[in-house]
Amino acid sequence: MVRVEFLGPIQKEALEVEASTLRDVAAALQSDAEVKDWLENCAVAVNDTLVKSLDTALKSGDKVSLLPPVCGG
Amino acid sequence: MVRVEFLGPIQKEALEVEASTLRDVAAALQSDAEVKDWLENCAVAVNDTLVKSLDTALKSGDKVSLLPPVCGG
Amino acid sequence: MLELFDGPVPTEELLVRWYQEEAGSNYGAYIPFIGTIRDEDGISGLSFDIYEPILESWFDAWQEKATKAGAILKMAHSRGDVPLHTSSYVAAVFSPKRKVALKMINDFVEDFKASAPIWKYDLRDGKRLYAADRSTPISGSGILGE
Amino acid sequence: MLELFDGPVPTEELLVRWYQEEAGSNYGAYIPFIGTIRDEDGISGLSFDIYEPILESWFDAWQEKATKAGAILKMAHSRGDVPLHTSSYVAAVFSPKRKVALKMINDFVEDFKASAPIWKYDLRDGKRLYAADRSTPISGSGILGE
Repeated sequence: MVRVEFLGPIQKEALEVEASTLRDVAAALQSDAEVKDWLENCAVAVNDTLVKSLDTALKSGDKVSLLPPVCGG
Repeated sequence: MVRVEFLGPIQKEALEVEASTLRDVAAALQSDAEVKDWLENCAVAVNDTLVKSLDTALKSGDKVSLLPPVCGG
Repeated sequence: MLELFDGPVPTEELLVRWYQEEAGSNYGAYIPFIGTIRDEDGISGLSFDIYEPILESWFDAWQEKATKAGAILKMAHSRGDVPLHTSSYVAAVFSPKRKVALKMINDFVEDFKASAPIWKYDLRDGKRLYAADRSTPISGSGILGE
Repeated sequence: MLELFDGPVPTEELLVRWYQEEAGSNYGAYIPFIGTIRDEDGISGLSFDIYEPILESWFDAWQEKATKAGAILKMAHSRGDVPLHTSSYVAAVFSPKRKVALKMINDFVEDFKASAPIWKYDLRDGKRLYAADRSTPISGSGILGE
């Protein structure tokens, strides 16, 4: 199981998801009405490192974070 | 007569020169060994306004200033 | 050095302290950037969420880049609510060279706006409203929506 | 506002005072630039001559340009001797907009270096030596040598 966390304005509790790559996480989230609309604007980090490929491998205990559009300053 | 002043590092007292345009000032200074070498790097102001033409007209009492290369900051 | 504060950043103290910290470091140029909350669109202030682990790694990568150019960076940002006319963001570069410093403060602040994991909210009528229209997707966003 | 000082500029006081002066002016970005005397080439400090009438008109023209962009400029500079590790130059822009401020501080400081009627001298072995190699002829120089 990997833990999926939603950052900033995404008002959603963390989920536990069965996944061996980010593709599995994407599939799980695309069927979740609460987060579906955020997906196309969110960056993704695995264990606090930003990643850019759905083929990123995951192992049990990994943390996947969704980062919606930012505006610091 | 116009008054010619030398600014910054040019160690020279002000001169009084008979001149109806800047061209007359240029002629007078080119024959002055003390300032000749500064002329090609100096900007020129008439009554504290920078000018770019030797044809600039002068009248008695005008102030001509020579500004050598600058380095503020 | 990255400093986070609950509420407004102490701008005056930071500007002076950072200057003093580097007074003997032989940097010729110091350029701070100070971001202050403007009174506009009827807001009473702004509020910020920060995801610190990624902010820190983003900042560390910039510090490494600065070090290679002979420069250093300092940054402070607010967490939570920040009232009008107070500051939420102070960043600074120190460099031996003027041109390096001028380019770096520009590039750092622009990348900060585009990449730092900080979320902004308008405070209006007692509500905290995500500033979606002024926010920017981080580079590489959208892979989960493919 | 243009402020000249005999000796080092009071950097800490200026950074704080300028911030306070504009605290209620609703500018979103404040970017100071601070120039500090570096210990290099065995100098004990720098020294400056200023021709104030033309410095003032140069600064006024920039202030007018800033006003048209909704911004304002402040500047302070030293006259005479300035020791190592103290500052001789502080300039700042305030603007509602970040990008305007970042571009203006760059353009202002670069034009200052190229155009402001200020002459720099190295202080070395008790002598005051014109920094000819680091100086720039003002645009339009040379007409008297033609």
